[in-house]
Amino acid sequence: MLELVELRCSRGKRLLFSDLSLIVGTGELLAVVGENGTGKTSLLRLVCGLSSPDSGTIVWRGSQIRQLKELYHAELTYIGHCNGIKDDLTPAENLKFSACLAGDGCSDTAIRRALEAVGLEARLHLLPTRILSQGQKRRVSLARLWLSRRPLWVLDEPYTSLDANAARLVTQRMEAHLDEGGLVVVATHQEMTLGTGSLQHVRLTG
Amino acid sequence: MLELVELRCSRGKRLLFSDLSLIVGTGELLAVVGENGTGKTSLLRLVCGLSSPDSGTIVWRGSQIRQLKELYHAELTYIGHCNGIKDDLTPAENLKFSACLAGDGCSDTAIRRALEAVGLEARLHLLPTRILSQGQKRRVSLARLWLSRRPLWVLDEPYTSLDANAARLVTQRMEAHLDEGGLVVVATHQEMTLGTGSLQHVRLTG
Amino acid sequence: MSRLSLFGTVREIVWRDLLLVLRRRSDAATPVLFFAIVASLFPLGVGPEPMTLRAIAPGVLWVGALLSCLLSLGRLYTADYADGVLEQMLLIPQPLTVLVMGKVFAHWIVSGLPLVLLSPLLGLQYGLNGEPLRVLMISLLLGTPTLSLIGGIGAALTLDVRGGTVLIALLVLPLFVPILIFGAGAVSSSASGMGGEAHLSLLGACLLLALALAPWATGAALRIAME
Amino acid sequence: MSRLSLFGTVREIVWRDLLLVLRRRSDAATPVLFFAIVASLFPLGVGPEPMTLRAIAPGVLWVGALLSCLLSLGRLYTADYADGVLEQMLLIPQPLTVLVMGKVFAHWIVSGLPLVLLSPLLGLQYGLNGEPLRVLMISLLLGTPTLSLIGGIGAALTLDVRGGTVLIALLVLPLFVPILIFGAGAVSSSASGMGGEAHLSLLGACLLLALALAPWATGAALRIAME
Amino acid sequence: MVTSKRINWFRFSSSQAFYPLTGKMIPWFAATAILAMTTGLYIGFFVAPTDFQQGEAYRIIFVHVPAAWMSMFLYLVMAGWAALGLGLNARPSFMMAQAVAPTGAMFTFLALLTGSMWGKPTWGTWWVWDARLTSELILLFLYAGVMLLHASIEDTRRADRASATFALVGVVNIPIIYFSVRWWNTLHQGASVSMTAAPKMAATMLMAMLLMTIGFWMYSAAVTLLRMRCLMLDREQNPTKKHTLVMQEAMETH
Ligand code: HEM
Ligand SMILES: Nc1ncnc2c1ncn2[C@@H]1O[C@H](COP(=O)(O)OP(=O)(O)OP(=O)(O)O)[C@@H](O)[C@H]1O
Ligand SMILES: Nc1ncnc2c1ncn2[C@@H]1O[C@H](COP(=O)(O)OP(=O)(O)OP(=O)(O)O)[C@@H](O)[C@H]1O
Ligand SMILES: [Mg+2]
Ligand SMILES: [Mg+2]
Repeated sequence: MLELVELRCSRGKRLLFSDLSLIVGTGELLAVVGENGTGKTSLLRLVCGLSSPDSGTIVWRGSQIRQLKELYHAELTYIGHCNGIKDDLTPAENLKFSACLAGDGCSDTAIRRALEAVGLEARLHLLPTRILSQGQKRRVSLARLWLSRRPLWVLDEPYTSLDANAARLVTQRMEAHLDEGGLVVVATHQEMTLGTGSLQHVRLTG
Repeated sequence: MLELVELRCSRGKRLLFSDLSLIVGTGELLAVVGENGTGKTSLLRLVCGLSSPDSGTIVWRGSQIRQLKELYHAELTYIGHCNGIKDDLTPAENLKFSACLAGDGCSDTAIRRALEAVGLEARLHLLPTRILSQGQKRRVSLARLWLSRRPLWVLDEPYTSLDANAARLVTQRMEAHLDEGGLVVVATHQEMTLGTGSLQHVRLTG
Repeated sequence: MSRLSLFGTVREIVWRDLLLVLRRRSDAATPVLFFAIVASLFPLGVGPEPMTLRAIAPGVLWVGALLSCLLSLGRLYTADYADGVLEQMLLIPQPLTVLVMGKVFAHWIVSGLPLVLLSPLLGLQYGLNGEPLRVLMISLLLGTPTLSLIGGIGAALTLDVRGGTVLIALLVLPLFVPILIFGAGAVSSSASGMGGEAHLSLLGACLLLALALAPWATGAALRIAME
Repeated sequence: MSRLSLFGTVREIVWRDLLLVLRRRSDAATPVLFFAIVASLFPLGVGPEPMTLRAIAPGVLWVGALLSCLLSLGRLYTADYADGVLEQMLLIPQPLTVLVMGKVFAHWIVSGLPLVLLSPLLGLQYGLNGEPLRVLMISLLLGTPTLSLIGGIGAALTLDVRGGTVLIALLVLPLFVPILIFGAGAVSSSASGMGGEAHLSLLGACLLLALALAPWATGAALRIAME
Repeated sequence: MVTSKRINWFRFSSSQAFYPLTGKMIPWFAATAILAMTTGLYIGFFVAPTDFQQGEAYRIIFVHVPAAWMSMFLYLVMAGWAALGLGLNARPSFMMAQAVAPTGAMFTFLALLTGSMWGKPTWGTWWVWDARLTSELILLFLYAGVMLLHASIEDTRRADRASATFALVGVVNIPIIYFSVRWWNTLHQGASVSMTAAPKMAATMLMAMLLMTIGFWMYSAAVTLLRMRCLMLDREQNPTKKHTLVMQEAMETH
């Protein structure tokens, strides 16, 4: 269970949000919405511990993430604006490395299944990622969700440059994760609708 | 008026599309749709002359673009997947340089108006673009549409990471351009709906 | 459709790149400092005897210049390529060589010119003086633009990720060799009494050749890379 | 949650970086090539008399090694930073120093090890042989990892700084100097008959110091850059 | 918790406590500096007898040595503040580090300058690639590195921490400078040489050098605090001032 306590975050002279407090329970999806530049990405990076708030604390299962450090990272899967894949490696290799390093299962079969699950035909698995289209690249980085056994997912605009088909796949995967008692924090401009799990919205107003 | 004659484009061993022929008239918007990796971006780059087709020709106002070269560039505004802005320059400077180089009007007032038109408050005009959010960066690169007097616009997924508000602004701008007798070629995953101008769809099936 | 003049375009490009450098005040200073540091490294390795130092001075200073140019070349186009600015530039209503000239000129102003101005100081440290110093400056003045021009080709070639042209990119490095030989040669021969005019004129020839060929080659390389 | 062992993590990271280098052959070849070129440029710049050459050999070879290491430092973290891979790596369930060790080790394999293996050949060109050659190799073997470690700090510090390469050079070259002094010192003193053990042990000490401090400093720098 | 500590530190350091205090201190430092330096120079150049081998040239020692000492000492001070800053995440100590740097660089340059001025008569050359001289030159580069790194990162908080980390790493150079005279058989005399004269003369020399050192010390304190005050005003009033200024000027020149 993830708890944000009176978070305050400012960038430069600009105050993005202050005393933001909320709780995300198991099986719950937190949709962070708001106009461009209202601080969604900043919030998500705080939640991952990639940057630290001006004040306030983030608590995961009763202990502050600042203390947990690597232990917290082991609970977390983050997919940002940036795909975080190497253009010179193949989709399979990219996925393998990120999964192995993260400590998820990374057998070749698992990798192949994940890539197919996200809709990349086998033909593409062994080509350099460079040649893939924008949406296909996004799919490669999202494929990690099919390998991740981490309870907490933090996704920054996962639907970017995906076609309707892929978007549905991703949503379904999130729902499955929620059913297993996972938590999801997602920043998006799309309207989120879930078939299952409880949906909580937080709107940032900048 | 833009004419695509029996275009054939393959990448590696993969054939993306062949004998694709169509005509985009003045005041008309061509929406290129299709799943991820079906060749939308490839097609748009062909139309800009950034890459050349396996066979077939692209004709602008009666003459092949391969002959026109720079003259054709002077008729064209292309905004790709990539924003094409410098993180270390301010939005104002970025816009100024791209506009000046393209030969559009680039007086400081024009720049300021364009940035405000796309919804970037003046506060941000003089900060380095690096600090802007994803959507704000996208806005900066789209602001060129408010300066461009070119007849032909080629836009690759303009709505990426824009909020609803900004998306509407962009659509309105396209409509205005069509009213003035401009041509627009757009690749997108969103449903395009126009209040004005004629809308033509081409669906790539890969 | 109002189009910029050739000169106007070059000016815009140069100004943009200089502004980018200004943004990071360090960038403006670093090539010079790097040059200075490299020049100060060799004596450490080689040992302090003035005789040896004066003997190797031309070689060392020239290699220093070459390297500081080389280092700053890496990002000449890659940066623009990565953030999509290059793609936009290929679409400006101007011949591509104009763009190239602009980029190279800006690069020279930042990484070449300062070295020329600093060189006499370092020359003095190595015990050069009088005529040889003058020759050193002139040789750098003629040589560094050539380095920027040739290096530009390499920078453009390394953009192409399909590996084929990578070899050519490696071949560009050796292209620096003649410049180095003539440059260092000019200084050392004028230091040993028989003036360096011959070498200097060779340097001039190289510069003209580079001016004629490099922009064209670079342009071609850029197009290939963007295909 | 199945977590990789520390060693496993390092192995993964090293393997990934090596694979990337293999994919881009130029990256693999450049450091050695650069080393070779710098080393063979000097006889050209300095002139052929064997005495001078043997005198400057240690300095030149060591400076060459140092610079070729520097040249390849630029991309050590910037590449991962640009495509968001670094962000992901900061989130792996392992201490940051592990990541750093992996990156540095990979860098050394690519840019340091080849030089060590190539050095005897170049040494011969400069008329070194027997004992001095052995010392040259050992000194490089002890020195180059230190260079990679120190260099890594600079690379991390200049991560979000435009045109980092030259700034890296500026930051780390001063720190390289002791290594250079001891390394070149070892060779030249063993060439002049009084063995290089003293210097070599100093090099060893530097390596240990770097191993102790550099990963920590680099880790800190990376966190700062990603803030 | 770290964040609140940062805030407290900032309050403590900001105008309320810091300004009046330093306001009082600076004049005293300045006065002592002037006094000590003038008397030191007087003793050094008029009281202290001529050296029997080096003649008058040796008197440069009264500037050279204290300057050299300060150059190293100030680097350690800067590194200390940097360490404190990183440890406590305390903004003001970062600022102190930044405030010290230019003075340190200045003394380093002074040591180099006087050194080579001294080198001309005694060694017959302005510059030799001797270990101590070189390592002192490197010290200058390190100072430059710290300041450049800070200058080239816009976000002040990040710039602080980055340059602090680098300053700490650079500390290794200090022992190198100090022991260089032993590691290399150098032209530059080691600690012993300077004091091998008659005891009385040594006493006056020592006196002069001591006074000069104190003078330099006080000067550094005064200047650093002064710079510190400016830095604070700068950051409290307008955190992003630095780069907004650059931007505007760039826009205008364009
Ligand atoms: C650019 C040239 C020079 C530089 C960079 C330089 C640097 C230094 C440094 C860093 C120190 C302090 C070392 C310590 O505290 O142990 C020092 C001390 C000293 N220097 Fe120099 N020096 C230079 C030239 C000279 C020359 C030409 C002379 C006289 C021939 C000289 C005489 C001394 C003496 C006597 C000391 C005091 C040594 C002691 O008692 O510790 N220096 N110099
Ligand atoms: N140094 C700074 N000075 C002023 N404002 C800043 C600074 N750094 C960041 N900002 C602002 O902080 C905000 C960052 O927001 P963030 O990237 O989290 O937006 P977002 O909600 O993710 O937007 P998007 O939907 O476009 O991704 C932006 O509005 C940006 O302008
Ligand atoms: N060398 C190659 N070998 C095989 N296939 C290739 C090669 N280069 C590109 N492709 C394929 O060509 C297609 C490129 O399509 P393009 O980028 O135009 O897609 P798109 O329609 O823009 O997709 P998206 O909606 O994701 O942007 C991709 O499917 C890619 O896999
Ligand atoms: Mg965002
Ligand atoms: Mg596309």
